[in-house]
Amino acid sequence: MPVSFVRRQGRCETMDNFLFAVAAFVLGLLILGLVCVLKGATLADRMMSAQLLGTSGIAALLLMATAVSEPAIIDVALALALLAAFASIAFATSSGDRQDRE
Amino acid sequence: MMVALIVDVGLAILILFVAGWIVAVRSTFAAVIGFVVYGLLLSLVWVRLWAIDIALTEAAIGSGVTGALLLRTLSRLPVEHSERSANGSFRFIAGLFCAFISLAIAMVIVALPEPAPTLAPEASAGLPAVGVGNPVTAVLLSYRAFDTFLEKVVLVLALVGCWSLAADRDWGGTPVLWRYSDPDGVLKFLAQTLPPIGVLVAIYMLWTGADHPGGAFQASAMLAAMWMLTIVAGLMRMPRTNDDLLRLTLVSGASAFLLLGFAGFGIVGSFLAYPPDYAKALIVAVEIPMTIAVAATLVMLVAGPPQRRDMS
Amino acid sequence: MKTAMTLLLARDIFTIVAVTFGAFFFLAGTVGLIRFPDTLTRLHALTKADNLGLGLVALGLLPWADGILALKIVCVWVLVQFSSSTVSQLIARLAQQERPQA
Amino acid sequence: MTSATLFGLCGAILIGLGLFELITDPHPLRKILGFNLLGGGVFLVLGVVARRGAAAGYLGDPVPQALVITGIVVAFSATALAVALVVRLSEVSGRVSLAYASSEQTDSDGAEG
Repeated sequence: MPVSFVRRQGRCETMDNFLFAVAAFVLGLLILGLVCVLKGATLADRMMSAQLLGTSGIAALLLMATAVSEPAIIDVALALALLAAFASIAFATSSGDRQDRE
Repeated sequence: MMVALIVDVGLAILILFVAGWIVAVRSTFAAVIGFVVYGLLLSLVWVRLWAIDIALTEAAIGSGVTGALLLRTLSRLPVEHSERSANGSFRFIAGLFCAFISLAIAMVIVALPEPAPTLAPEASAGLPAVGVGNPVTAVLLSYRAFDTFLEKVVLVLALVGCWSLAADRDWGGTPVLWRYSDPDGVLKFLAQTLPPIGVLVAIYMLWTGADHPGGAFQASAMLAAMWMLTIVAGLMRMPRTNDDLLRLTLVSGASAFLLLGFAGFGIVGSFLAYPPDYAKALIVAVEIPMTIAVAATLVMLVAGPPQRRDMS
Repeated sequence: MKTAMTLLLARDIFTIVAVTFGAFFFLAGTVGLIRFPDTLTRLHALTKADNLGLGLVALGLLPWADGILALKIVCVWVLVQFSSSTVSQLIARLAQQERPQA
Repeated sequence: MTSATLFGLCGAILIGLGLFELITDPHPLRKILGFNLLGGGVFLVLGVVARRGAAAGYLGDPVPQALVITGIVVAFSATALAVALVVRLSEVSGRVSLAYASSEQTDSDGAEG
């Protein structure tokens, strides 16, 4: 089975740079999101920021995968999509357990 | 490329920021959230360092499974803020010492030899004999197969150590992940939807790992995460630690490896040597039980020592 | 020849527009997370970044990916949809539990 | 400065930060976090060595990369065992701190923020 590579044909370096720039922008937003995690008043706020961080990380991975034409990075994004979901669920459910006990 | 360098600088700043936060924050729960974010950022860094196999491992184990482990632990410890040791001068000296260590390592990194020594040509030259296309998989399962075998043993030994911390009355009982009452069945819905996809992705990773980034650990961490999801949602029961099938599964990975190793004596004449024509088939064959065994070990390590001895 | 050029140009413009809009929704989500007054409205902002931000970024990258890879990118987005909607519910419940205490 | 050097320096600082947390924080779970922080830094330094060793058509030296993968798995095993010890310690002694007994009053009654 031929492995599907991101198409190179007809693409100039400007496009790669643009995609990298957007990745940098999303990562910059990550800093803002992080401040939210830090300042987060409630548990729910912190979890929301963590959720946003996961999604931003996945978006940055998709952008970088296309910018450097490396299909394996999409696999990392796929794995992260599943595992970030698991981590968020672990946060939400285990902290409930914690509150019940108090 | 300038723009790519901006991404890298941004990542470096982010990761240092998160690390500083983990050290500085008082609430341990917040520090654990920070640590999961740290794992996520590290896997982005690995992508930028062109180490996609490590990026997958870090995403799977570093962030996902370790996060679950720390959260399970927190739900078991009394709520407590980190109390700084009041001794300011001690902290100052420790800080100075750590800064010195960092500085020394930074100086080494700046002065790394040029051209850099590398084993990549050697690793590449051996690939045809091993039959796999991913050099990292070749290193893990062929050139350094003995290390990988010992690593499986370490995982099992860690679990033995973990179980041996159980109180006598709980020995052989059931470990507990954490409990969640799921009034609307939302979690149940997700635990019915995600695992089939996760298992598929795990199989894909195991399969593609032979020739492209991916591999056995990544697959087993994915399986472990999906299994834990179904357990937390109450769709599956945590097995008892004296369950024969469980114990057999846990040791099957290292045993398969050991068996293959001794078979190497008989067929090729040395431990863990593969006959050239079947190398790839054997590697995949040993990876399958290994993946399942490691997945089970990861789940049991996260769940910790057995906690209750229920009658059944 | 000319139509081929136009097609390539159209593809570039499509990518730039979609990815830019995606980045905009990430910005909106992050700003909302910081600025909105209470937990549930913040949750609303977060889901916009999850759905539209990642969705538009993925859409914009599709023309650069071949068959199976494009399918994988779509899979990443669908997975994030599944998990983010569930996690949002869990977070909302947690927020409701937290409110009386706060 | 290349990206590899940049991340190498980043790893060096992470090692220092992790070590500091490991030494100064009396909470054992925080010590474990510090240990993992430090580990991340060490892996990063090793990853930089791998990246610099790009040759033979690969963008990194696969041998240190494989070492890092093994390292991550072993670090996880050590973390799991350490965490189990911490939980047992708190079950047996009723407190979760390695600080000297003089600071014992601040136990288990703090509320989570």
